[in-house]
Amino acid sequence: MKYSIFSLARAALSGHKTWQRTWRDATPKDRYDVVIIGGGGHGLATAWFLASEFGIKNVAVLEKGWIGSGNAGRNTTIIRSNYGLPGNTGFYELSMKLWERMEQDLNYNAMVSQRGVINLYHSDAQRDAYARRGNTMRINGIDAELLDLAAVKKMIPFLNFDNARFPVQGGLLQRRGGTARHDAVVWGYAHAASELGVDIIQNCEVTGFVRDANGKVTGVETSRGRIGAGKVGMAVAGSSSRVAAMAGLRLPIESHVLQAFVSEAIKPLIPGVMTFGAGHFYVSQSDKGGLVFGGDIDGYNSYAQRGNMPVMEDVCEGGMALMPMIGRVRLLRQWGGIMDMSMDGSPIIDKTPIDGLYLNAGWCYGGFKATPGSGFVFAHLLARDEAHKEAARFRLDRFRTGAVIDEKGQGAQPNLH
Amino acid sequence: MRITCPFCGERELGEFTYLGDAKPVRPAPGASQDEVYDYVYLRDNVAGAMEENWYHGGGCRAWLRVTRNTLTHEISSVEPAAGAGARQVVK
Amino acid sequence: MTSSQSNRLDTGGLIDRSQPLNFRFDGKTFSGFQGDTLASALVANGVKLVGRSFKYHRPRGILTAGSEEPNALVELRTGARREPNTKATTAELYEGLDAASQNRWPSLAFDVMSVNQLFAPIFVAGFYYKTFMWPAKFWEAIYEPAIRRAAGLGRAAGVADPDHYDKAWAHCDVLIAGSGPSGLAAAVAAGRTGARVILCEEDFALGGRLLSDGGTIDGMPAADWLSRTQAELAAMPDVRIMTRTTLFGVYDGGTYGAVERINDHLPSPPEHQVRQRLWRIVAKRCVVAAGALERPIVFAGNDTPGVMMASAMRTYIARYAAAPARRVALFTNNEDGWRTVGAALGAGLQVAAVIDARAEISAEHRSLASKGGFPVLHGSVSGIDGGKNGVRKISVSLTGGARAEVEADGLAVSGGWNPAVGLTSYHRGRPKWRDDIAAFVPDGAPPGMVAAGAANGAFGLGACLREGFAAGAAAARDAGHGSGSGATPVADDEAFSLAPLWHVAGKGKAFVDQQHDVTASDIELAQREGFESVEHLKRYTTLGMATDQGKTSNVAGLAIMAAVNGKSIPETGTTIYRPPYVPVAIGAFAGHHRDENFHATRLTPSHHWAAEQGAIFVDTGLWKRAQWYPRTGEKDWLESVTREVKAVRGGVGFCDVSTLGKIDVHGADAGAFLDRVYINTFSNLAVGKARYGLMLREDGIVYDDGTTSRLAEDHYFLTTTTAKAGLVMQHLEFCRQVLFPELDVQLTSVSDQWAQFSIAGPRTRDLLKEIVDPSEDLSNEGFPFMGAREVALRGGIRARLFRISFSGEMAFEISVPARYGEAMARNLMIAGKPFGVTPYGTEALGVMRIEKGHVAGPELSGTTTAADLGLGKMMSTKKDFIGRVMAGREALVAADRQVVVGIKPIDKARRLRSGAHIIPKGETPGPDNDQGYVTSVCFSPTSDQWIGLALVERGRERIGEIVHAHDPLRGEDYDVEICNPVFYDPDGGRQRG
Amino acid sequence: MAEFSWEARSPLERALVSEPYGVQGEAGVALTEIRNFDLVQVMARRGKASEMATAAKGHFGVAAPETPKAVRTADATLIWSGPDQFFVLSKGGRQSVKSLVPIFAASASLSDQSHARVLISISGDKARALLAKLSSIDLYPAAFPVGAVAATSMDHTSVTLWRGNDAPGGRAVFNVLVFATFAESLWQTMLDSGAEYGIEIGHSEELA
Repeated sequence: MKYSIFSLARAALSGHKTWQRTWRDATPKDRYDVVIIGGGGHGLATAWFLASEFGIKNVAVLEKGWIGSGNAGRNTTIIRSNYGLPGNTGFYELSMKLWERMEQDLNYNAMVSQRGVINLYHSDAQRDAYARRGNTMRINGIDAELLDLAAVKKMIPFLNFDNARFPVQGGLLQRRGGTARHDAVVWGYAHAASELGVDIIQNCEVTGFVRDANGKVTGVETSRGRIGAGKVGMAVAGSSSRVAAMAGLRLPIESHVLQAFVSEAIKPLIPGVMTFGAGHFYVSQSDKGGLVFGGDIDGYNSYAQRGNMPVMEDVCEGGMALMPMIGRVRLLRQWGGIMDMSMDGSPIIDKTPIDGLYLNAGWCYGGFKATPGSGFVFAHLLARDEAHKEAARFRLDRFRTGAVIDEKGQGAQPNLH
Repeated sequence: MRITCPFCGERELGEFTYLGDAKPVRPAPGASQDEVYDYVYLRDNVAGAMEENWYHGGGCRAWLRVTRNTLTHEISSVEPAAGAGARQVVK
Repeated sequence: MTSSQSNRLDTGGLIDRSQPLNFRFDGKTFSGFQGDTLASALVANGVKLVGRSFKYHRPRGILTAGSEEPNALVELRTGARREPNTKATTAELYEGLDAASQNRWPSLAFDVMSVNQLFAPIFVAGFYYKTFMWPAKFWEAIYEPAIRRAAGLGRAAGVADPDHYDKAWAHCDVLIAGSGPSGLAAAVAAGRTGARVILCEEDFALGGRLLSDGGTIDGMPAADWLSRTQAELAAMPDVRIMTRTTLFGVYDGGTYGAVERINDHLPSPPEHQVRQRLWRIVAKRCVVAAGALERPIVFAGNDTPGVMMASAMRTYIARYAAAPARRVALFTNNEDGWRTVGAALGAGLQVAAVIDARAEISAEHRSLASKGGFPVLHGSVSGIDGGKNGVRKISVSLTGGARAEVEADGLAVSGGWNPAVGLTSYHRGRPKWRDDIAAFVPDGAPPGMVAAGAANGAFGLGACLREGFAAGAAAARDAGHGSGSGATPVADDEAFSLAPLWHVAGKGKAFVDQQHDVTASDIELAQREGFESVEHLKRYTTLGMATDQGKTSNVAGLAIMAAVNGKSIPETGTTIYRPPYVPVAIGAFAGHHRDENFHATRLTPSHHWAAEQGAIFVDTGLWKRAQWYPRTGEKDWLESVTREVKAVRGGVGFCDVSTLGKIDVHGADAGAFLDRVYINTFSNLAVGKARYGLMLREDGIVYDDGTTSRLAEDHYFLTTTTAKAGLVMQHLEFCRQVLFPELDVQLTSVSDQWAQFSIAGPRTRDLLKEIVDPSEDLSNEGFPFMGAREVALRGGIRARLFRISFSGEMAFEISVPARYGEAMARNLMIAGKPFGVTPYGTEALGVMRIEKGHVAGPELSGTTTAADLGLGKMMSTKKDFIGRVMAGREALVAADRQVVVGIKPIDKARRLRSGAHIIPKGETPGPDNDQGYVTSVCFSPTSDQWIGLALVERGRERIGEIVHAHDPLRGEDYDVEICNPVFYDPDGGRQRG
Repeated sequence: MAEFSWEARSPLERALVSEPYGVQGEAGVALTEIRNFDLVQVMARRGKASEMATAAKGHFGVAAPETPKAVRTADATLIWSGPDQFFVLSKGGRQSVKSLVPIFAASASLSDQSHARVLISISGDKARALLAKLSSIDLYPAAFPVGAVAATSMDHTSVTLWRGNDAPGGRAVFNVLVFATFAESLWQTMLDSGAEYGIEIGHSEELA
């Protein structure tokens, strides 16, 4: 069913009784050309690109709960392509370009809103690091501007410029960055993929892999029975190690809890996305009016999907340090997601050593913004058995060879990325 | 979270720093690149009880081996690192 | 007094009529009494229209009397203290209170945005996902700004919060949430054992529902029992009662979060006091006695001002002596709702009718109805005739199909009670369904926590007291206390009969989530479109995501979803419960840590002296460091820094370098230990000598560098960079305690023990001769380059002297105990006066290190190897050390790595900037020829031009090559020559001289 | 030849102003800086904890604390500072690092911390209320009795906190050793935290 203001108006006449399911409630078939494990943004996007770009429509997406129940539904909704290292830069820009056409591609309004992302800097060293990164972006054809203090003041006059412990000196601005409505991205891909014939199967937990005599993966065991597959793609960030372990794989990944917070809805206050450079705080304001913000991961391995007070306090301290006008705004809700923290802070999209099994994992903080790009390059890998050029560095063996992509320079210490 | 330091007693999370899985053992000198790669990079990433290295940097500066459930955050044991020191107040 | 409090009852209530208070709402002045909330005062003044809803801007009144309020939200206070979305039901009245309604324009009564109601047929759940897509660029430009403006409820102040906040810790054996009958009984039981008890109550008064519903306890009126109990608790030294304090979350290890609203009941906090305090309470046991929340029944027009929860209506009448209506009707599906009838009649109000959804009512209630002269209608409310000024007429569908109408100006609604299961569910626990009360109750709880009373589904007063008392006693016992004295308080158990009713089908909008305007038909639509999971339902319709956190709407919403899905309520399940229990000011979470106090500040030993000299300070981590020392007449920093560099290179200068991390490494195996943590060897360092060392991470990347001296056979003095001081200490302790426990090594931070100064320049020795005791041999032979030993200073103190150089000059670093740091700076000025001694800051320090090609923070970026930095030869091949094996990986030894080189502009007048990229000359910049970047730059007074260090692909093979510096961010493009990174005195003669 | 004077300056010399702070009236808290002390960290050599204990007992006449406690000797206070280690706090050079070196030559490493810390003593009716804002330690009288020690953090800064002998009138006295370069910052935080109780400020040369 085509969505538009006209279809809405028509449906209104019938009291909205004519709407169909946003995606079909599929029953698993015996076999698919490709089975994607994980009905989050990445898995659904992969399925949609397989169907729409690579002509592979006999595809199932298996979701153990409800689609979008993982990190797709618990992030801070930021999209950006302001990365500084080869591998990341091109990939995230590919993703950004796909964000820019997503709604028309999917016929679903995911509220992609390019209101800008600014990373504030507070020291010369930080400015220099942002200059290096911004120039990388420009060399890769990505928009970036280095703002000085006066320009920041003009753009965001309500920051603490007067008595800050670490005064703002300027910022790196990507105007094309912004936010998107995270749940709608999931529903949009589900809707569009389903229209192309992809089976989206909820409440279907993968419990094991089916292997042939050569060790090749030929299907999956699930809570809804065995499902055969030509190829199996894993897109289960947060659970990557657990699912990989069913195939006997150990990964360079740890699971950590990242908390996020939303305030009560208030009238528009904050124009785009801001990151504080002297503490752990980033914020945007949703269309509904809530300040959506977050900071660092709690710092210990966790699958609990909830965090503790020190980080919550640390994040709010950052917020108050940056903009003391939010003191009387109330925090409404806190939640936690499980981050697939890789050993260099960058993702892994690669074949695995097991024939027929493909891996999309290790998204760290970067998973949401990568959604369309990840889907596209993973679909490419699954369809063609070779890496898309913008994902060629996201190899699983890069830790063995040393060709790591370490934006933060923290090494094999996931909780510092 | 609160961790009972064997030397200091029960303390709040903010006094501790996390390093990670305590199970991998640093290979002996002369180990192959593959062995060291495994030690440095590969993780079981346990969903359940896991032995971990924590540092009581905001307290007595002892490194601790903490057994903690990553699903519930429940801590079932805390032992000092081999070289942390001899005397303990809390067994 | 400008208003008569038209709806104030003549007698009764817990308000203090001797203390009248004036307040303003939407610019109009009213009066109330001490003890009122803003909501009760508005009720007392007959104000019915209080707010506008989120989406349709429908007129809304007051639904509840507590923190579950979805509708009566106001902007409280004005100016910088304006607080959006404050619940009128929890705002205590104070003299001069100023509140304004929100989400309306131009006025509450006439709100232009209420035109949205006309579009309501289109503005159904999720409508925005289906439209606003064409043309694509209209989203940011037109659609979204309009949506954002329309949404959002109240306005934040927009300027810095002038009030202060702080945070504190508290510890107890038994923590109790809530001071209703269960909570008080628990506190008494626990307190009598001698346990340390903290009781948190979000209200300003203790008592919970006792304040509104009264009752008889231990044979006395509830109010008497309440005062007796309060007195008993007050006399217990280890019982702490915290009113105006909400327990909002439970975290691991028995840590609880609470917020105390210390001064919100005053116009502004008294001097030196905070507005609110965040408490982290560490409790061995916790009793959740947070009560239950009455839930609405969803029917058409249920959002009309004047429709109110039945229990809230009793609260306004009994506790506040304020009549929400003159002629009241009750719509209930349970026994408890009937109490409101009693309260209304007792206050002399008319009861128009009781609409009871149950087939049977008790004889007692039948006789009450006949005595009170009002009809009991068996059926349901199907519609409301009324508007922004309140309810006028109530349509009733009678059991059997007939219809009736009731004229009333207020409708009390009771759909039963939902235990407050938030706290017990915050560790992702899911409550369980109990059919007998048609409600979710806790099913387990985080470790150490138990629910009691209404929070546990026990709704009778007697049961609440018994459960609370038992839970308090058990908690104290589990926390290690014996049994207490005294008996369980006794009260009757009221009957509780309920016929579940969630939604009355009918024409017109029936609201489930009143604040977010989620209707019953929205839920049906969501189901139709496949959003059947409760989490999908919540996200698609925004049910339960408003500032009331779904307290009155969630269960009704999922009950309706269950019905349309043909499933039971427990099958349908709940969403995950998320803290905080009530919204908490962000300022409280930040506490003291804002503005200048965001983080601690570290000051060097010579800080105040440098400040006297007029130094400009720079933040380096937590440190304030002297960046340069401007002199009168200097036009900019560059002029000052250049002077400082020249003064050092031409004479002598000094700089406080105390910020370097300093670690005493003691023990018989100290040398062997250092051999394992550094890539080079220290066990063979002679006593009295210093050596530059480089550490790797285990992944083979450079971690830190610094000079380490051997002061005795078993004592090394190790220095780290300023940035990594704490981390290196942690790393070394890890090596000592975890990796190499067999070694005899002791580590102590002595960073703060020593004030350390670098003294550099050709006249350094001359200066030192003035201040060092003449018996010390400072000659090149007596104190050679890289020498390190203790010396006596004139005037009687001892110092450590290290002949090391960062600047490339003849230089020493001198350490004195830190309290002499300021004297040292003064004495260096005195000693150096004949030689023109010049204090220099971190900028000059940086200039000289770049001139000398020393790597620092920008090069030690966490991605460079020793070889990248030109230090590959330091890597010992004779021993194991941290990082050795991984440093040999193919990508880390690849020939095309970016390595440190020097660069200088071809145009000598050109300024360099860090962050520019290096592109082969003549090529168009692109990802494939991006060969590196500029890491550090300075104006070199020695070279009289800008110079820099850069990381460049195969750089060392390309010395002399002209490449292009590309800096599109700053619109700069220019050629530079790749050169040796050591610009100054490459053979090192000066530092050795 | 110039003359050099070596005046030792406390890191709090400028920040500490000996006059009432905060709310007027009777002060709820007294903050006193103790100046000019010797502080030596004694750390057992690997496997030599018992030898260290013996040496300490022989020298001080009392056993050095092996758990988080502070004990008084005739002319010093021995304060637990971590596993197999303790501080020796004294005045007037009576237990300086130099004098202790021979005592522990065979059993422990010594590190002079005399200048690395600032010592602040906190007392008064509201001392616990003030400290509750800075410290996560339970200072309830029975939980933290006289002589109790905590190696802990305040304001994300490492401190050694111990309870000294009660002041006349039975009021608890808490001592905080804070790193010298953090001292002014922590001092300001203490003032901010205690202003609502009223603070009496002073400094002293005497150990409490």
